[in-house]
Amino acid sequence: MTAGYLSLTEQDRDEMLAAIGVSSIDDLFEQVPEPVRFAGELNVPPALSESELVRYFEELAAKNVHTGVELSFLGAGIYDHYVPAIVDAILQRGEFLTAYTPYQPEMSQGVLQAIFEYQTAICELTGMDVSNASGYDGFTVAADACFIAKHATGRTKIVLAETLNPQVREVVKTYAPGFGLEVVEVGHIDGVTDPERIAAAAEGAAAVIFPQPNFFGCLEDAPALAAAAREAGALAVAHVDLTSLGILEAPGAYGCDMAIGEGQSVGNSQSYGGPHYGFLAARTDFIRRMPGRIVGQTTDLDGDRGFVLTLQTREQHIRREKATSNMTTNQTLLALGGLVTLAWLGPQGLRELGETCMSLAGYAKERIALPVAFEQPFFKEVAFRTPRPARDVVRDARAMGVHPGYCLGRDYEGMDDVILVALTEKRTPADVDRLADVLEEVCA
Amino acid sequence: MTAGYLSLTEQDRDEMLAAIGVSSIDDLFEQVPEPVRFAGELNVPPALSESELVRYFEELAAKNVHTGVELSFLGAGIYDHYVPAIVDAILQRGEFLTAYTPYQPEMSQGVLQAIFEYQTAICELTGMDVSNASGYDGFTVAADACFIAKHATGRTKIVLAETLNPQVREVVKTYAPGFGLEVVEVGHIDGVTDPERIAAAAEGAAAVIFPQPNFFGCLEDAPALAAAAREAGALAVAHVDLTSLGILEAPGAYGCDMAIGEGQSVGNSQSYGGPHYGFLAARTDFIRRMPGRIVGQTTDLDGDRGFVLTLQTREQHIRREKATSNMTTNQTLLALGGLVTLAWLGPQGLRELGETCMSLAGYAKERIALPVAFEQPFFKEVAFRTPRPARDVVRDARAMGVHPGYCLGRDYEGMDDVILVALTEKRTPADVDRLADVLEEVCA
Amino acid sequence: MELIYEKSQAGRRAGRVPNYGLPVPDVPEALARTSPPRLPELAENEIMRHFTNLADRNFGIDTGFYPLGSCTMKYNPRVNERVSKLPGFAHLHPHQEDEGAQGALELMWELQAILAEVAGLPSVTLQPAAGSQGELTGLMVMRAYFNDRGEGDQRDTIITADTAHGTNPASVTMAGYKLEKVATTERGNLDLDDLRAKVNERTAGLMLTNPSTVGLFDEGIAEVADIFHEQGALLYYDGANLNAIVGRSRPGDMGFDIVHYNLHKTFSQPHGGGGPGGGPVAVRADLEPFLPSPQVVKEGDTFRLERDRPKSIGRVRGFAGPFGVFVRSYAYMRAYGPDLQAMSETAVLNANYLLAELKDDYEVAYDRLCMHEFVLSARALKKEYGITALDIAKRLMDYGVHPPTIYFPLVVPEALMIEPTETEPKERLDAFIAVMKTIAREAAENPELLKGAPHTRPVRRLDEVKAAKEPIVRHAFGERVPTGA
Amino acid sequence: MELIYEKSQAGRRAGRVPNYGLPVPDVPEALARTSPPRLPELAENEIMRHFTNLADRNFGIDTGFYPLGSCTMKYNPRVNERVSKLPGFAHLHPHQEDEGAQGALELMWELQAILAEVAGLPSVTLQPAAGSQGELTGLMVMRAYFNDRGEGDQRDTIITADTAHGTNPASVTMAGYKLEKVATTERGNLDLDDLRAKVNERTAGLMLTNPSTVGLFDEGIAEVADIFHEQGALLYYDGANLNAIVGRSRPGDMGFDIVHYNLHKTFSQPHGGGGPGGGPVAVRADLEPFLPSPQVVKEGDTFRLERDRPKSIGRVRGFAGPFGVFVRSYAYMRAYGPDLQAMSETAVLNANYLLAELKDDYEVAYDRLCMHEFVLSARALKKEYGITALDIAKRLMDYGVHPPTIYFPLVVPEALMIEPTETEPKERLDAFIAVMKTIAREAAENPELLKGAPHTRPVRRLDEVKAAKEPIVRHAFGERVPTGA
Ligand SMILES: Cc1ncc(COP(=O)(O)O)c(C=O)c1O
Ligand SMILES: Cc1ncc(COP(=O)(O)O)c(C=O)c1O
Repeated sequence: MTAGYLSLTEQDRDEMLAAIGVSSIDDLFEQVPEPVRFAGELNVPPALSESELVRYFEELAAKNVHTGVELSFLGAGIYDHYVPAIVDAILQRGEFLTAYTPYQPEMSQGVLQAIFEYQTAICELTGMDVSNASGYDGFTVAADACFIAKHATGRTKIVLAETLNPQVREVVKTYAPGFGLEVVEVGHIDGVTDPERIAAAAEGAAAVIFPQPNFFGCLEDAPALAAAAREAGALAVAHVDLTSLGILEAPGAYGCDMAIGEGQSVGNSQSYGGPHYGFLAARTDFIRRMPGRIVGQTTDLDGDRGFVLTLQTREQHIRREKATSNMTTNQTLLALGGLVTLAWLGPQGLRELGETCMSLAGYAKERIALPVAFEQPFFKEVAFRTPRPARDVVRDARAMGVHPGYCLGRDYEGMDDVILVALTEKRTPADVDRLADVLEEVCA
Repeated sequence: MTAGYLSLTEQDRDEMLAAIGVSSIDDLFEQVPEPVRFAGELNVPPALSESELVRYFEELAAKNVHTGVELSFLGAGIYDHYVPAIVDAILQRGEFLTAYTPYQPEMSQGVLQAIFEYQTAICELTGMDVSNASGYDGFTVAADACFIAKHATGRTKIVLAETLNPQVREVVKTYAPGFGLEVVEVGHIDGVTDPERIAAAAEGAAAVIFPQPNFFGCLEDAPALAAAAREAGALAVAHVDLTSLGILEAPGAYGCDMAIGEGQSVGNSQSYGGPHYGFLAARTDFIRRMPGRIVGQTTDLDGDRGFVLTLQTREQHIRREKATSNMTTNQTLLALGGLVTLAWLGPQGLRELGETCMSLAGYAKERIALPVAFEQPFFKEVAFRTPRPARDVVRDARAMGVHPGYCLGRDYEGMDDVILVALTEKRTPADVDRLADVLEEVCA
Repeated sequence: MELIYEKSQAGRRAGRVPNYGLPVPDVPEALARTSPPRLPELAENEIMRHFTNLADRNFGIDTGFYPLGSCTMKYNPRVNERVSKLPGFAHLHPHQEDEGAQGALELMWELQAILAEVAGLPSVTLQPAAGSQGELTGLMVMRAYFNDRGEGDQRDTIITADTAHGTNPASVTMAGYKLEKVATTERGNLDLDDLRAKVNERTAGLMLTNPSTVGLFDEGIAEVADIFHEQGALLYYDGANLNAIVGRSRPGDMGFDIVHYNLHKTFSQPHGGGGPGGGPVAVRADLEPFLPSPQVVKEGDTFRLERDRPKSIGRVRGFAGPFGVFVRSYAYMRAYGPDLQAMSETAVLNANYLLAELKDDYEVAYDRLCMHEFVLSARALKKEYGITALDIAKRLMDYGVHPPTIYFPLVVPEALMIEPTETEPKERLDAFIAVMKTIAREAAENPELLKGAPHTRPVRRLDEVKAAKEPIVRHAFGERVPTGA
Repeated sequence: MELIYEKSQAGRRAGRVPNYGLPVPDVPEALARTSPPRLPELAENEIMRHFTNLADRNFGIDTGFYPLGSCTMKYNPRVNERVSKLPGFAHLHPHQEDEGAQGALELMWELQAILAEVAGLPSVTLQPAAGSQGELTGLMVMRAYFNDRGEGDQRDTIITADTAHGTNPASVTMAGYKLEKVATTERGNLDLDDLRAKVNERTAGLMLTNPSTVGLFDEGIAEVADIFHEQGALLYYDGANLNAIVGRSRPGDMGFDIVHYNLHKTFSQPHGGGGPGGGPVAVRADLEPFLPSPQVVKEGDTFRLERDRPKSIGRVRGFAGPFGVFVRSYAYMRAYGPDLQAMSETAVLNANYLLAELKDDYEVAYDRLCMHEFVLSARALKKEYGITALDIAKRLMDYGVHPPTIYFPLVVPEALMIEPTETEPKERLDAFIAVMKTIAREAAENPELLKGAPHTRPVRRLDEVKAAKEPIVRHAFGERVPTGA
């Protein structure tokens, strides 16, 4: 037998070839026309036994400086929140881990019920009526929202607040040409978005997407932004952080049509950017325009409750070129991690989580001897102005074992001296003290 | 609600107290006489939330220098063999992890069948007829074997080869007075045990316990030792390393009455010495004298096969002071790790594992510029003589990131200049080169 | 089983969050939460039980045989999970400076090299989140390429096979293209005449799965490629069926210009009950400038994420892709090394064995050797006994087998699409054969047994029509509904 | 279900071992293996399925309610597993120099401090592998103490209660002592008169569980201690029931001189289907010199394993104890902090609630408030309907509940010993109460239903007598036997 995970013995193989009525494996590949057959051996690195594999991967992993090696205050969309141990214990169960999309509901009640519970949690958090089973991430769900808005309004302009995560804006712009959409961005004033500017831009727009909290960590006047969008007949779409929703108002409560965002901060490890889950929730009006899987409740032959994938006439395998999306594979397992974490936190834990993050951010603001970039209410991130280029500050602080945060100059002009510091509940006041001391030293 | 893992709400508590007919928790503790009540608060460190707990434990763990931080050649009874990833995936399933001893067989067929399979594997490896479900570790099983031998032979002398793991000998000596046994040790000649000396010592003895391979890594003339014991009417007990049994003869095949040993090397992490599993296998003659749990096959009401704890009349809960042992809790989960690993290796993998270890030991012998302490055939460990005290060599080598092995002078007089180097399949030829270079440097 | 919300009780809790005793800043009143979300309130004990009990109601590859066609349900090695959870990978922040992410970048670089070798195409982006997004990315690359050549407006049509997976036409629409369909011959190849009639200067490209969704290798693939290339159009390879041909045939050698991989199929990323996946895309050299941003580049011995890519279509998702998926798939590849071809060979052998043993009992859609999967039709059983593909699927459940894909591809009536994968031992295949033969007999002798199936699952057959008619897509707190088992 | 050996096929394999291409030294022929062990031969896929399917045939705390008396089946937090697997713990070699094991030693030191505080005794050894070995260790310490005082030969008897767990008398024998039993009063306390008659200068000590195995706190414990101490004898506390009293009463304060803990009961080390466990022992200060070797000592800020302990009984197992167990139990303690007493308070509350709700339907062994567990008797049901404790136990299975401990303690006929633990929510308790009431009704109305139980498990009632009569304790290769479900 060869390397890898194969199960056939020589004898099996011979018996099977005989049953098929061919004499060799090559015979099976006769249907591949000779000119397009690959004759050689693949030029790939040699096979590794499992222990060698682990050692090699450990060596690769050791070349990365992860949160835990370095005292890190990086955030800017992905956060080092604590993922409770039960998440992995549950997600690693083979019945969840190794199942496909629940096409056959009687085989898959576990996953289906879990997704139904996830949809419920997302609706509760966002104040929406319907959630899909997950989108790819918090970036692509923005494109999904645009697609919904286009078809719901018949309009082709999308308005994005510039305070929205820059990568979210990039993804929307990548998708826009194919969707036949034009994208307009609205700048910020002193770190937040002006509702009047939004009102102006929203004229004739399909949707306005704005963040809460925003990319600078500031709290937007989200109700005003939503109202401005809706007054212009555009859909109001809030891009929100789940960890804030024990403290900040649910988008549904201030009139949003959709709420979207990145789920990573609840239940997923950072993992260099993925896989995570994006959530997409909407008012009932849009249920038949939603992309991706949706689980619905039904009954079985005995009248007992059960769950199935539903509203499939939206989807590609039925509607094909008229589908609401091409999505099949989504991020179920990651969303399940979100559900488990939300259940573990409960409403009280979620609120406390937000309070602890906010309190640390407040402490950082007070303790760090640098001016804040924006004097605004904040949630868990604070932007500071540095007396030297932020990149240099990061480099020098890292040499002292502290990563102070994200350089906003990577995305925003005129912000080369701004550093965005993220505070999760895993950081302590002593950690903030250390950050403050290091920043003081490297900024001197 | 307080810290920890409690489930009752205030309301639950009140309802339950009412149902009981008392008015407070204190009332429930009325039966504890006042003078022996504990009134204060326990003087223990404060409660930690889960993320704080993990951080604190990570800090503690970081104060240890584990295999992986240091290139380690420590062995001497516990080895850094590779534990396949499926072991943990299986052992962490709640149905195994959180079950008690399978007293109720219909609830516990999974564990029972697994133990039956484990018993079979141990019998196959050792060439014995019966195995228990595990002993505490590879040390206490030696005491168990003495207890069996005493009752089987009616004799009270135990002979131990001095080449047997020193801690095994210590444990036997700790248990011996209670068992009414006297312990005699037989010294080695040039690193191995002389069958004639054993023959002499075995006169009137209940059992002779000898290792294969021995504590110095050398191969004993185990068949001759077993014969010497048996000729004197003593039981022959081999203390063996499971990883050697793809290559070395099964004790049953050379006439041993029992085979015992430490299972850690197959399926358990080092874990600073425990928990691991001890195995104890014997000829059928001793089945009713075995300590601990034994699983047997039976049938259910429909005649279908099933498994139960059996021969319980040996055990403490039935025989009480006449029991073959006081053991209840054993090491089932660790033994299950052994079974999974053995299934993963299969007969061919086990042989290859032994071959790779031996080949590395051979390479070390050749590559390291130090004289070997004993010129004997070996398995996976080799003892070298150092020109300076071995302790100093270890200290200096560790400063260079290499732990060269165990100082035999800790246990044996006149061996302060001997270092025992263990080679598992996880070490590479390049690792051995590095060891050789470091030893050359620190021995110069 | 009760919903987790139905087990909830006010004031109960599991997790605790650190509280450092610092003052909590005020939230402006207009922005503050007015009523708390009704999240579950349980102790950890019952959360663990809830999901353990849910898991017991779910079937995975670890539970048994899962021959779900087009989904490549192979064994998911646990070592891949182990390495993906190494702190250096799992806790690496995506904004970490390149210098602090060299191991991750090296891994991605090495993974790209193997993917390129397997496809026979030199340039790879790892960014897409799944096959479908790979498709869309590929079509966007096509558009960018034609725009760059000044043919962007002219080329407005993509051709797909009538056997195509639904994602293909859906992607075409999302990319802003028109769709044209081409017919399949009785042998299961693309109809070359139909193709010649439809390919012209308005054609941007073809999207094709090869082997196709009926499990057959297109014998005319070289001619197909010529037809498109002669018109200046491009060929896109839907890699969902790549598991059939690794090391035996390469899409690039067949003439494809753009290829996506489904890492969650061919390269064993566990599908997790719906996802995550990974959908890298490989292209020929001159298409490289259009790939998404960022790209991993190597300079000397160091790696870097290149963001300055002026011709790039831009970013299709966050960061550099689903990194955890890369770790697992790369580990899978490294367990095989150059033996990767044995993976595909065995997948094809297993499928042909099943086909050979079942073709007397079930109608086969195409009477040829198959590749890694094949399609049976229950048309005859339906006519004779009223037994549909759905009934057979449900009855398989009673025998502890996950049903195959049904009613796809659409060109085969009452289709049962069976893909055993390479990791199954002969015993499982033999057991499946026996069960399928039994079910064929049952269809004749006791059709009601099949109509009422499944009989042994936690729920009986579920009413999907009702679910869609009056959708209940979230828990209605307070209103109790009848619960199953 | 088939045995893993029955799924085996020659030449198949899962794991691969590194081969560095070095020459393999020869093994002397007389020592070489002659025929290979018949280990299982399966691919990894099927190994994973085998054990997944076995797990499905097993019930754990994660599956549901597990009120197994005397076993303290509380929730096992997963964070404890997580921290126990940190490489700095899991991959630490036990022979690592003390200087390279400071974290491990510190953890053990801290754990000892909490254990000492809980017991009210100053000195702790962590070495014993389980409660039983703790007992034996404690008795060896007694012997060493008396030897040291020159009373070693004189004191040859240990007294235990008639309610004692079987390990107590078994440990007495293994330690080389004679056993004497003392009676229990109707209220469940030790009979002081009987005790006074039996304690004398030959008495080495008492072994007692308090609360006792019937779940009652011995109201005369202070007098009991005096009786022994007056005779110069020692008191040993079997800590199996410690979960009843943490932070509410301390064995040291009751007068016990030696105490063992069961970390796998009170402190949540998962029992793993039989083990591992941990059985630390605490003693009063003057007994410290006799504790096993090595001991953790602290000097300034550093920790060290002290091996030079001339009066020590020696070593009772390998190394310094089951370290991985210490990690988990210490984590459990740190999750509670000083609230540890709430753990015991809730355990006692839960038990009393069950007792209160069940005492009208079942005969209670002692009509008192209980501690953390209580004993019911099925004596009346047996007399009236022929229904035994065993039948009730088996019927509980059909309701998805793990049976309580039965036929123990021996002093109660047809005993059902019920210990809910503190981690159960009221809903589980209420469900159990309802099931127990239903079963009581069934016993009267339909006794055959109980006699035939369980009806819903993978096997029906198993024949334990047959198993013991013709023991089959290993697979007989080649001879097939009928397999269940
Ligand atoms: C033929 C084919 N194409 C495309 C896809 C879409 O792939 P993904 O689920 O990765 O988006 C699938 C998946 O089922 C498929 O089978
Ligand atoms: C009262 C009592 N004593 C002693 C023991 C033995 O403990 P262990 O299983 O840890 O050896 C037990 C365990 O069941 C017990 O219940």
